[in-house]
Amino acid sequence: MGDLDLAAGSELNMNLIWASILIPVATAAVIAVANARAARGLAAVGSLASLGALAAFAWQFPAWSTGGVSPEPGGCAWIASINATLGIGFDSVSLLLALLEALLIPICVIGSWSAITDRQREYYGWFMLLHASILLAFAARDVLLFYVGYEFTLVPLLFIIAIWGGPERRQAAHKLFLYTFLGSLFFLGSILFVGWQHHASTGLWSWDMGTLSSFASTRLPANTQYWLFAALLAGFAVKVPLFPVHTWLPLAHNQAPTAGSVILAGTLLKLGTYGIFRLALPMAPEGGAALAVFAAVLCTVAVIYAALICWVQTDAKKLVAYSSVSHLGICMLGLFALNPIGAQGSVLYMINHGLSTGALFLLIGMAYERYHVKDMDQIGGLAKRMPVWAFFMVFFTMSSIGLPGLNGFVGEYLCLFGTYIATGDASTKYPGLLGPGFALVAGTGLILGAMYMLLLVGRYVFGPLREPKADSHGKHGHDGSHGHDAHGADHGDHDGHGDLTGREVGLLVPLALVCLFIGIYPKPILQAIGPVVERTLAPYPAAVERALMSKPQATEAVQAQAKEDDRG
Amino acid sequence: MIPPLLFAASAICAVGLFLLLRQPTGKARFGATILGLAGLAWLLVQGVQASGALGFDPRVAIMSLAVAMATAAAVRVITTTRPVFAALYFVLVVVAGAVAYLIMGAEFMAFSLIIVYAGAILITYMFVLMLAQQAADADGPSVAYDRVAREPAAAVLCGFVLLAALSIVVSDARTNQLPTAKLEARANAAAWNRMRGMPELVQERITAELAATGKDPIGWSRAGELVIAQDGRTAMVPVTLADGSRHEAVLKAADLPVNSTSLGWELVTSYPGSLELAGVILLMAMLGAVVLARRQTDMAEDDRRAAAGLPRTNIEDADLAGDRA
Amino acid sequence: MIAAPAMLSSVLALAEGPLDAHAAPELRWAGLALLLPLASSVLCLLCGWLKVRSKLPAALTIAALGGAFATILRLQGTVGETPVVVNLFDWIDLTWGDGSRFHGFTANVDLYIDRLTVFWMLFVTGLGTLIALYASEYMESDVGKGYTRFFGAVSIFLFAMGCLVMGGNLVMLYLGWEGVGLASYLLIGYYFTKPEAVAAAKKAFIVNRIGDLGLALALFLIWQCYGTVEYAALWKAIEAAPASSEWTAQAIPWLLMLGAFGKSAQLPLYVWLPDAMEGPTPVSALIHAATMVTAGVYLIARMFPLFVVNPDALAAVAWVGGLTALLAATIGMAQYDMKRIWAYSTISQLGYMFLGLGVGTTFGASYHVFTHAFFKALLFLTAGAVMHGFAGQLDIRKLSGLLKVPGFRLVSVLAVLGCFWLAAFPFTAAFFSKDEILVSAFTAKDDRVHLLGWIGLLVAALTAYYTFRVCFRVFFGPVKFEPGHELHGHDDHDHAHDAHAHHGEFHPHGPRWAIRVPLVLIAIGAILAGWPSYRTMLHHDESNWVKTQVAQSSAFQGVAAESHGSLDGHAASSHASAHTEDAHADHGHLVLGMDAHTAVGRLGSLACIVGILVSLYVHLINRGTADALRRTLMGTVATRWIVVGAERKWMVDEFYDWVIRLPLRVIANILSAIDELLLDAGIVNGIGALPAAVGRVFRPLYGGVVQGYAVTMAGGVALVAAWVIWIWLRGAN
Amino acid sequence: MNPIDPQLPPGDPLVMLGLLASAILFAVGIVGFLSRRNMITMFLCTELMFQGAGLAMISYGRQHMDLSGQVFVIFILTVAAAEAALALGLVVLLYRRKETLSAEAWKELAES
Repeated sequence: MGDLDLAAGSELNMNLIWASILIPVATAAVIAVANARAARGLAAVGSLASLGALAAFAWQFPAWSTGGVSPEPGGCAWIASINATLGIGFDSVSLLLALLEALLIPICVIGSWSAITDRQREYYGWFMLLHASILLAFAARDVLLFYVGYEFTLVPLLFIIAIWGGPERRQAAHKLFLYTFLGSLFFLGSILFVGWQHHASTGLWSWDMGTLSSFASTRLPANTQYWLFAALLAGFAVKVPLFPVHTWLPLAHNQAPTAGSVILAGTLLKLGTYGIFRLALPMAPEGGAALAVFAAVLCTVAVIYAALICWVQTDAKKLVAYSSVSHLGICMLGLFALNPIGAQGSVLYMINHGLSTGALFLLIGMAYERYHVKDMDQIGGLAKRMPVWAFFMVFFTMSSIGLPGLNGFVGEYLCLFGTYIATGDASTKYPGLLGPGFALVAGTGLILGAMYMLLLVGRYVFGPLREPKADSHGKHGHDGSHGHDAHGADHGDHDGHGDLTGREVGLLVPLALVCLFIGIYPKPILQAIGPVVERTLAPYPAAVERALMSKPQATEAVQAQAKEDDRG
Repeated sequence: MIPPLLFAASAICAVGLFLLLRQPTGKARFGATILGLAGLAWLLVQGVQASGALGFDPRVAIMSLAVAMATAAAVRVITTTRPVFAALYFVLVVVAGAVAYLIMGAEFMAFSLIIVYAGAILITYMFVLMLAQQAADADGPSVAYDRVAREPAAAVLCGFVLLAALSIVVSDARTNQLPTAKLEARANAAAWNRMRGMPELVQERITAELAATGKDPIGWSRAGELVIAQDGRTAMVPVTLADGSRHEAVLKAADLPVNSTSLGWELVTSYPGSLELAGVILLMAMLGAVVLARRQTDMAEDDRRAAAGLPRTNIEDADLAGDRA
Repeated sequence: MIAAPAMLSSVLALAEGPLDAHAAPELRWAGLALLLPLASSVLCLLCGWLKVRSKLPAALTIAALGGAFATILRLQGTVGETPVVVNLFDWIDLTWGDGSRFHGFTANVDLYIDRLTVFWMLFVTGLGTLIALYASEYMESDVGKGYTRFFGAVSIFLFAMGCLVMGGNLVMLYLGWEGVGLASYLLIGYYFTKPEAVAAAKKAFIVNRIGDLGLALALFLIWQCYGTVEYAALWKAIEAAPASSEWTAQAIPWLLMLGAFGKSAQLPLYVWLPDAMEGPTPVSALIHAATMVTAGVYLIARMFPLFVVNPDALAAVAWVGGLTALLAATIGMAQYDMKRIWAYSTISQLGYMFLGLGVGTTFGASYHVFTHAFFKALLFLTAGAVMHGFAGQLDIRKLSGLLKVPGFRLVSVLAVLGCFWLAAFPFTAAFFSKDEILVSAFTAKDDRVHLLGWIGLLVAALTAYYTFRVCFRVFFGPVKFEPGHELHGHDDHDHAHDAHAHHGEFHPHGPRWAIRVPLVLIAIGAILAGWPSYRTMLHHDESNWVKTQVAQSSAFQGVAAESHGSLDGHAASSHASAHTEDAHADHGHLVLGMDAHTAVGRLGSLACIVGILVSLYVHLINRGTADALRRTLMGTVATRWIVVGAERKWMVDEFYDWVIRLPLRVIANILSAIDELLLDAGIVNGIGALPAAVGRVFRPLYGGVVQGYAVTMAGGVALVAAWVIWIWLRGAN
Repeated sequence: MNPIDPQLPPGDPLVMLGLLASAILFAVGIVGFLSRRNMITMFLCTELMFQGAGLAMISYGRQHMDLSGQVFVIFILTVAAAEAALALGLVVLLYRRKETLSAEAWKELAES
């Protein structure tokens, strides 16, 4: 179509993106003056509207297969003095993650209807703001804007955890905030450094991701890139979280309200992985090549370490929280394989993890609403009471341990595959630094994953029915063999202990469908991810070659190359 | 003056003051006083030396005495444990300060200082002390809680680091000062200009001068503006005498307006706004003092309203716990 | 990006020979074999949703499986000698660079259909249908409770098995591999309120996962060595590139082996199968005896081209198989639970199959899989019928003379029949298949495996013994029985409850048609399974149907070079066995001075009959002797370990617990402590506490007393003053 | 002339003494304010500091032969008077609340 139409289209797209970001903000504003009763409804409507806007954008997204960015970078000035813009735009990777976010938020909101009873207005208001800031972070093409979105997520989350969380919520919230904030200072520092370097060498201020990436990857000397990558990695590793800076996560997950955990696992952690994928890797290929092994070692350790810890947890929610650490270890490992298979798997894994782990948190929260116990020593065998819940539990467990045919498999498998073939030989066009050893060690994560996840299912879902003695139905507890000869048929529609309500099922079904779709027909998503990944990894084969020769690019060489770029 | 010596002197003063603050008794107290005074003396001597004054000057001696007195009294103010004595010593400080003012040629300020402080403020303090001391009277004139100074070390440290710094600044004071001659010239110019604004004073001075020079002091009239001489020490005013003859009346420094006059003139001509502000401040202070010192009674809101002749409301007292006295 | 089909055809362009698959989009209907079970599983899910309280799910499943069976039958008629590849839809299709070899990873949902596939799917779907029919009655007490769940899982299983067998690439195979794992997890854990059942299910899944890891890694390696994971292209690549000696190529068979051993319950990963008997009996019959556990055999047969180039791997397979057969047989001799005995016999028979694979006769192995599927299903189903009738009683010491119990005659007769098959009684189907394996063991070129022939014979004797131990104990002798207490190992079993509640004494109730019909059909199948061999034996027609099926697949590729002398794997099978004879002649391989076939035939029959006679005496004629023997063995320290070991299953589970699980748990606890105490509480919180510590120093200043704040202020002033002094001094000198 | 550095004009010892005295008074005032508990004494100490300031004004005024110094002393007096009035009012108020003049009786400034 003609340029004019294209321009018009991009204009429309731009508006759609802003709509999806601003609708939640407006909703929050309305909620602030609405009454508690209306707040939940408003929040649901607002989040759904935002989802609709984003979906409409995705529907006419022109760059699904090209890997390009749409709408074109650029945007109205924001901080004119340093030429920071409100530049937003999606490429397929960020759009997929944003869609995941937009899909999860309504689920979180509606899922909180029964869980949150006090101070509902603040709650839903904060949630809307959280949504807006996450979307902003994914949509931003301007690193400063990205930083704003990235950081602002902490504020709503802080309140959500600190007000509606569990018994140790204060500590959890403080730790979450301080820890991740500390991390993102590294990130801020390094992007400011890059921007300043850009200004120093070109005399222009620019904060556009593409510009800065191309600038940093070509102009900065190797050792600078090394430190740049190290700083960015340090910044994002906290958010991911990578071993050993993961300790804020279990606490936060364990104390957060259900919806908080869902969104935390679903998309907030992805901000870290997305940051590494979007900023760290493209900006500093030399550094990435030099540090890939180090990072991969961390990931591999995380896989085993967290998996083993999961295995001895008795708190269901904590178990799933630690499993996030393990899973994201595999995800990052695939990214640091530095070849398309691993990277595509990694990006897909981000989405899968958001879906399945988010759903698991949702399910645990639903059981928690009924029993107010998460400790598997006190509660178990709930399949007897809640067969539908049990079905979904098993379903998402299988998706989370990577059962083929469900979403988890494709991503996990491709991550390991990419790691495996990331050996020095260039026959795959993408020489790597990891190789079979890493894949083997991380692969044991599959076994361990099955071990702890089936432990969760075996104790929490299956086994003899164990209910907390405290509640009025204690007489059924602790003796499966009786408990339900009486109640076997009617699945305990006792007050509060009934099976999932229609609302809850309605929340889970979409997630399950998406999981199935990705598992059965991942091709469109992989095709969408592919070009972006190749674009991101473009500078890597050369860099990895240099790293293999352990002869990082000399400064002057870079300068010379820069000269040529200037001429050409 | 040499800073290290200054610091040494300040340090000695500090130690002395510290010892005094720690409320030692008998000899120790005496020794501390001696130490403090010695440090003070050294400080003053350095000051005098630094000013480069040669030979003996009674004014300097008196000034030194006044300063010493003020300092000693100030120390007593903060070392005595009896507020009443503190207040009295403060009077002493004020008096000594006034002496210093006098010697430095600020007569008006000296006397207003005495009047305002010793006469007004200190009396207020006394009244407050009487109001507030019943409790203290039980256990003697010195109140229990203030028998021992609080963190004297920290206090003295802060104070005397500051003193050292100040003394340095003081010692620096003259480096950016104009040569005395220029200063005098400027000052005289300013004074004569001020005098220009006071025609009847000029009239009077001319009359006196005519009389002094044996001319006819009656029936003369001014024939021109007051002209300042080159050196600025004198000024000429052309006058036409009664007999029509012209004459240059010469006014000398002694004819300049006295301190209070020129001060008042300066005040109303150069600082009228500030003057107004000062008035406002005083007014506000008065009102504030009235409001603060008003005895508030514990009455339920309703009772207050009743007392004020307003209709009663049915507001719970709990709501008003806040604005109870 | 180059789409997968294009890529495939580009590979196929330079292909010739019987192994060259050609894309056959017209055969898309073959996908029904996968689609129907999937559909029925979805429908079962819906039934569960709608709380259907009838046998509808069973009907749906049976219909779907029957449809799948029909599809396979039609396929059998259609598929020729050359494999065909049917692309259903694209699944994983990554390309980069120019998308050529090593620049792309393609794993689509394809079907790779050759005779081997069809052969396998035939008995999988056939038995699946029959056993589903059986289960429709067997599980009826669960109608409205677990019924839908059960049949849904069965459907999932058959779908996954279909993917495993018919999948066109290794990722599809992996999909099926894990899918059957899921199904068996769900079905073993069917009675999910029983802790043992849940534990068994978990064990099965995890042990399988170990094998799956091997399979996955092998898959990676295959891609790395040959640039593709699709069979059609892979065979070409293997043919193109002769056996490379670098470790990657060498490691592939070993990793595949790991996967196969996990799924087919071989040493050292067999421990999950006996526990898997916690599941309902039809499940044990279908999944843990007939079909799923043979997936390992299928894998190795399918991947045989990768094995033939690696004699060491083959020898390892053979030895593992042989030893597993022996070990399982010894354990089976000392068990009392009927289902467990059959479980160990399954392991033992699977050992036979791997032995066969190891000595290079994929035909023998597949043939044994085929025969074994029938008679083992028969045995399990009869056991299930007994269990069903006697309220879960399975202890062979508490059941006797069922032949005379009204309502159980048919079942008993069929069971005895099955026992003859399992014991490989001469001229039963199993006899021929076992014979094939043992002959190859004796005549294999690789001298390292000849000993296995004798071991195989020994195992044959043991098998005959413990098989008829069960047979004589349970079905012959005086009628006496006591009902089980476990009530189908399942507390939801209402009618069993009633049985206890209402009338104290127990009436065994015989099975109805839905159980009898499948039993009879399977028995007929078991008899007919021997048909090809009968033909071969009677009028020396060498065209053995099974061999044809197997020969025209990758399973025979390169078999020539390795085990059958000059046998040309690509030639028609009639030559094949002819050449086999020559091969024996060439080797001059005489066992006890006789031709291998005759010798093995006689020895096998001898072993079988000896075993039967022994157990006839010990367990029927004079039942006391067994206990007497046991007592004598227990009596002397030198020999008691035999009994204890055999009865305690040689302590393998305990060994694993102590050597693997326990240390792992300890480590895990340590790590967890490290994470919470050192990392989090120690380092992180420690760093977090630093500012607080600094603050605590100045805290007294801010106690609220005016002077505190004053001191701060004055201190600030003093600092500024000190700074002034410093400046002055610097200026001064 | 000036014995220490001749290029400086001869200073006025009175000015020097006055400045020193002002510094000392100010310092002593601070020390007192920090070290006494009695609120009245503390206010007296602030008055001491005022004294120091005033003296400095006068001295500088003399040094520069300018009247502004003295004018400012007037303002200082004003402020001092206002401060005294308000402060003493406060003291009385506080004394009524707690029946003591000790500043340490008041800790409401502490956060938490």
